[in-house]
Amino acid sequence: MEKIIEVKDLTLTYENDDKPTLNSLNLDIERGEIVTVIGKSGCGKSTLLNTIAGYLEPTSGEVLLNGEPVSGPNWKLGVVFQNNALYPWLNVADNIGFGLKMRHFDKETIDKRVTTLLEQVQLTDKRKDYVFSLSGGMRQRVAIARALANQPQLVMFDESFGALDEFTRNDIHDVILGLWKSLNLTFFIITHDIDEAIKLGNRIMIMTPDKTSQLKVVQNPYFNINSDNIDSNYMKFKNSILKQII
Amino acid sequence: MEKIIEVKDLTLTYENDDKPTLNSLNLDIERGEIVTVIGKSGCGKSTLLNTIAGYLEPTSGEVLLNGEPVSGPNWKLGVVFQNNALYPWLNVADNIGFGLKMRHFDKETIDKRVTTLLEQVQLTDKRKDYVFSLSGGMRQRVAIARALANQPQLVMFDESFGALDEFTRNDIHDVILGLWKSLNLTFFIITHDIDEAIKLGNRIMIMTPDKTSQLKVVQNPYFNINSDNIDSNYMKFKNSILKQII
Amino acid sequence: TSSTNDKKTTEVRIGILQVPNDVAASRQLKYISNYFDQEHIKVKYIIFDSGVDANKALISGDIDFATMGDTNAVVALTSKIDAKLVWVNDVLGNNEGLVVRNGSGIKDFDDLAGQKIATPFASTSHYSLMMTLKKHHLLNKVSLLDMDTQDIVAAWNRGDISAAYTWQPTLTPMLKNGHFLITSENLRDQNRITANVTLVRGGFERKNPKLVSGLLQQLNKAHIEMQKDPNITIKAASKQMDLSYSEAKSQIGTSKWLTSKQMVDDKFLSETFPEQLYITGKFMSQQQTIDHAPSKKEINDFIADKYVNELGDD
Amino acid sequence: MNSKGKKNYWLITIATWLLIFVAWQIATSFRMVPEILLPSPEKVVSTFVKLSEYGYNGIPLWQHFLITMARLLSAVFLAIVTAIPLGLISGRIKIVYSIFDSIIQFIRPIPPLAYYTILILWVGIGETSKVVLLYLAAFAPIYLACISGVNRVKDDYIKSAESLGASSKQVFFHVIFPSALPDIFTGIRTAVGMAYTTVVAAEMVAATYGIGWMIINASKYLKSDVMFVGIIILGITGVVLDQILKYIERKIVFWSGR
Amino acid sequence: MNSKGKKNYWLITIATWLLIFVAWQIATSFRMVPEILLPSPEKVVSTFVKLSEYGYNGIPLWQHFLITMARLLSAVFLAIVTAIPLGLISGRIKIVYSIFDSIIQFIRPIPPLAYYTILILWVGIGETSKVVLLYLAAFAPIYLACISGVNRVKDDYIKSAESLGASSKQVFFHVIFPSALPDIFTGIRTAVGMAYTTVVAAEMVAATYGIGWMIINASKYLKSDVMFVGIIILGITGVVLDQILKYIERKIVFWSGR
Ligand SMILES: Nc1ncnc2c1ncn2[C@@H]1O[C@H](COP(=O)(O)OP(=O)(O)OP(=O)(O)O)[C@@H](O)[C@H]1O
Ligand SMILES: Nc1ncnc2c1ncn2[C@@H]1O[C@H](COP(=O)(O)OP(=O)(O)OP(=O)(O)O)[C@@H](O)[C@H]1O
Ligand SMILES: [Mg+2]
Ligand SMILES: [Mg+2]
Repeated sequence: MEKIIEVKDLTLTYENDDKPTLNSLNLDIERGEIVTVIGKSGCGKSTLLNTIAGYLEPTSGEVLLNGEPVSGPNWKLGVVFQNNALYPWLNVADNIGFGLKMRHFDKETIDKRVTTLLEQVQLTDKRKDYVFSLSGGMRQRVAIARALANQPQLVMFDESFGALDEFTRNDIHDVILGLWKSLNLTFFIITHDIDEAIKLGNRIMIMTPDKTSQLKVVQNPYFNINSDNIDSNYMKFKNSILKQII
Repeated sequence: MEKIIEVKDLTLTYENDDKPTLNSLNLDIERGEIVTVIGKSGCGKSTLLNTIAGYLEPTSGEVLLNGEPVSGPNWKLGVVFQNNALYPWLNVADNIGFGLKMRHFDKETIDKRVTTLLEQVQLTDKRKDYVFSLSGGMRQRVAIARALANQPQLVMFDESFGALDEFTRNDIHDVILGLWKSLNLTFFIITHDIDEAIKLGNRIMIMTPDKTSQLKVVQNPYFNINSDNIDSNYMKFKNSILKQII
Repeated sequence: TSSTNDKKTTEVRIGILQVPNDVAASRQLKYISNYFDQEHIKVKYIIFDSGVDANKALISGDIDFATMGDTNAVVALTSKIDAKLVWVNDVLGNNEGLVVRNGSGIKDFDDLAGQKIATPFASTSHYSLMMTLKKHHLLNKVSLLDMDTQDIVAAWNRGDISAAYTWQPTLTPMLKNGHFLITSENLRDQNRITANVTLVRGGFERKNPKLVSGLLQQLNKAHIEMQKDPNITIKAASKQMDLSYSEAKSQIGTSKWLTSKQMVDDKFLSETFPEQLYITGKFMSQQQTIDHAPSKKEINDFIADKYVNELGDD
Repeated sequence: MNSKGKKNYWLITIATWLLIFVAWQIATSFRMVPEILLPSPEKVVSTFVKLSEYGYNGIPLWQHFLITMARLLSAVFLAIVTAIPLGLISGRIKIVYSIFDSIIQFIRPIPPLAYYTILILWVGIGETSKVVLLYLAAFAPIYLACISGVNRVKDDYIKSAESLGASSKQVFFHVIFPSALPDIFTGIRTAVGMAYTTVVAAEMVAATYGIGWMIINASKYLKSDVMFVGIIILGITGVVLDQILKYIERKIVFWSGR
Repeated sequence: MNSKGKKNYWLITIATWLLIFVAWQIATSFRMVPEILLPSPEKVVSTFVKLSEYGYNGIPLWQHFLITMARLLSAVFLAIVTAIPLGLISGRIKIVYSIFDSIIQFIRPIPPLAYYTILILWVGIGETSKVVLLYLAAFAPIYLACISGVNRVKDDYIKSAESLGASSKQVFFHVIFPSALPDIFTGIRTAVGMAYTTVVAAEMVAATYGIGWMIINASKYLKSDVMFVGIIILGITGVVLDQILKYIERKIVFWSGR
């Protein structure tokens, strides 16, 4: 499989901090997979994402995107934040088209791509609405569409669904998996919900606060499974992950 | 069993609203039980809690506490909110002792009871700390201790744990169940997490937005069960609840 | 206030202008303090920048006496302030005048047309300027600027204005690169008199006529002294105002300090000056600066000349 | 707060004003206070009518009003076009901030009247000094609001834009500026308030028209009726101005607070 | 914002001030501007020393300073003790709000100088009118801050207190008041700023001491050195005052913003 991201011996120490938050960390992300990351609060999940996305410069080691070092934020790496960071002064269509506009695409191309994305996230009728009139779930769908508009190589989510209630979250999971299947996308999803990590991840990465150098990667038998078909081992599997986290 | 709360034909219509939010609703809460309430956002869970707690006056019907109508907020009905509503200008001990102070208990009694509560929620060493220095989980424990200080007949939680991450939430669940067992308390817990509703509720109440008059009450075989012992039917049970909600 | 009703007056409050006048001289010469000490009354002086503020203080009852230009006295009269005019401190001379900048091309009054002329509104200078402009049919041909004296100097220095009607000490620096077109002394000669006067608050006057006489007697002493030997008086006034002798002398200029005897003998306070106030009032009301022209009767009621008449016998 | 029973509270407000008016009428009709301290309502109204018809000092009342507004608004306009760029850049670039902030913090609290004479010495008695005085009063609020606006821009907004391919310049114009707009508007409203408070001071020197000048001039002749008319005009204008600004604010930063 | 490489930015601030000082020095040394427009730094310093030693108009400089501060602080004190109760009650009780709010909204924007004469006619030329003028400038900011503070009290704070057995009175004193405190402090800081801006105006009429009076008086004699000393004193005091208030604020409402 083709490697999109290679994280090599990545160490990140924050300024004024004595101990590194990430310590010689290694990780590959391959095209078409969904990696979910789970770990306790403060273990360094966001730090890892920020480094891959180019917001933070590695103290040592490197992050490669298609073999090239990441030297800063890049439209090829999309990010969706927890509070979706949609721009309230723009309507839904303009939010989704924001990246394309910044990259000087012409109006027609933008319009066309926005229309397609609106269909894909089922928000065609909200095109001209402003963000404040949308529900939490709709906002997340707009944020996802915005991140996809640039057709990035990898889309990363930083606990993007944590603020949604369980039912809305389920809907978003379906949107994510639907897009993944139809568009052959690659996702990197940080979560603190084990069920979510299991449901969405081809691979589940467990991050522990003390020895972050060792990412435990778990192959996930329950990926994308219909919840009616879950067997009695599901709870055991879930518990085994829970125990590794603590 | 002794009925603490009787909700009789409760109808509540908000001002400027044409349809009632709660419609001829009936519900009893017995001493020593934990009732968990689950339902979609906007179905009226908080409205029900606000009416039981005396913050809202029923449009028709009534809420009885020990056979007497509830005519306003009352120290016998404790409430814990999502954002814990702890007072940032008071330290942990003063927050917990707030209700007793308002009710003119003497300083010694307050001190003694606060000390006991701090032990029960395992925060003895945080006595003099201010709320802003505590983690989310600790804050919720202080909020629970504060609600218990008055030794209320019923303690109600309105999505109190929704903002906590899964691991902290598990800890709080243990605190809740621990207190329930040792002090023989009665709880009324609103949640939008089905696992939480199953874990914490002797009885699970399902609220649907359209016909709120009919509360579906489900007997819960998995109450307080150790997650290692969960059988293959758990997921089926969970799914059956999920389907009733939608 | 300290002088209400039955209580004995224990303090007298005098509103003063910061100029070397009779009040300054009699203060320095201890005439005033000696008199009031002997009456067991404290004297408090309150400085006002203009009669405008002094009038406000008379209304609010914060002062008992106030010295001001006669135009402000007319304002006090027409605003029905409970006060009486009891004294003429000085009849203005060349210590007020219209200065024009050298080299500004203004040689005669007609050259003023189209110019900016500054003056402190509501002052005697303002009135004198307006009278002059009217006489030369320039009233609507110049733009008048209402400025305090310090701002006039600033504007003059910057060259923002090339003419101003104002008084000493402001005139001195302006005369360095300017000259008089007309002074209040010229106007006086043309029978357009302006003067600084003292008003007494009605409530005080009715209750303490003796104190009014007493104070005027002290001021009159300075006037007599001034006419006998100006040097002593000017020196005293200069010392009081923290000025050099020559500064004080030029600030006093040709203003006249009439003694009570002169005021009586020349019928100054009973005829000449009321007539001037009448003209002033009429002019000001034409200018709509006051809402009605005071009648001769109003003016006669306003001027309480009995005190000067008593003193005049001395 | 109390959702049970909403009364028509504006009736109480109207009643309050009626009460004030009646008390004023009574106090003046029965000569309880001298005319000069408190002119009667009729007198104030008739003075207003007179001023509107014949003007004050030969200049119609509405011209006094317009010139005052013109001074105010041109000063605020100048403050807006200078303080917003400087404030936004200061908020973003620490060096610029270090250069300007302490100077502005130093000048800000100084009462305008304290330096008015110096200002006149520097720029003269014409319109310039008046507008500059108002400008100085209006500058700091906008500048400070911009800085706090920039500092409050959500980090995620900037990060998102960067990941979507925006350059630094694009981030500045397409994210930072609109993000800070609600704060900027609050700043502009404060600035108008500050300049408005200074309007009378500005017209105290060498003016011959303007509502502020009219009040000052009337006070020299103790015309309390004119002063009352002027004060009431300033009061009403102040309220109206703020409402207009609030309206514009709601239209432009419609998303704010939602 | 930028976490890479933090420079010592205060060095830039110091450099800026040094530059201003040097420019000032050069401009005056080479007589590029007349002394009266811009007195030289030495002159300002020596005037300051002279004023400190011999005083202005016979009164020591520190006494001028203290009297101004005394006027300012007593006005602010009066505003605090009256505006806080009225504001909190207005925020809580709609009827009280309906009575007072529109009056205060009407008076608030009126420039203090506009009504100073009326005020003097009413309460005289003594300390009262000066303090009342400053008081009126300080009142509205505190009042408005209290109302917005009360309106922003989290509903859950009040509900919790009620469920914990607090009476309405207890809710007011133990929940609403402390909740609104951070806003009240912001209001007090604004109020001090507003009153401070008015300090020179207040000392313009019939004063014989005070820094504001000193500046006005010096301006009559075009003593620009004294004016500069006064202006610099007002500038520094303004900054120090705000810092002191911020310090007190941090101590008292230590929880705010955390
Ligand atoms: N800008 C920063 N400067 C210094 N330390 C930081 C910074 N950001 C985060 N940290 C620290 O680094 C550690 C990891 O933080 P990080 O935000 O990556 O955790 P996380 O796993 O995303 O937690 P959460 O689940 O709460 O989001 C924490 O101890 C945090 O305090
Ligand atoms: N104060 C109010 N006035 C009018 N309508 C209200 C009010 N509060 C809530 N509602 C409406 O009543 C319905 C029920 O609201 P409620 O807050 O009880 O729902 P909920 O089940 O608690 O939702 P959530 O899970 O989002 O907290 C919603 O449609 C809501 O819009
Ligand atoms: Mg994180
Ligand atoms: Mg709710």
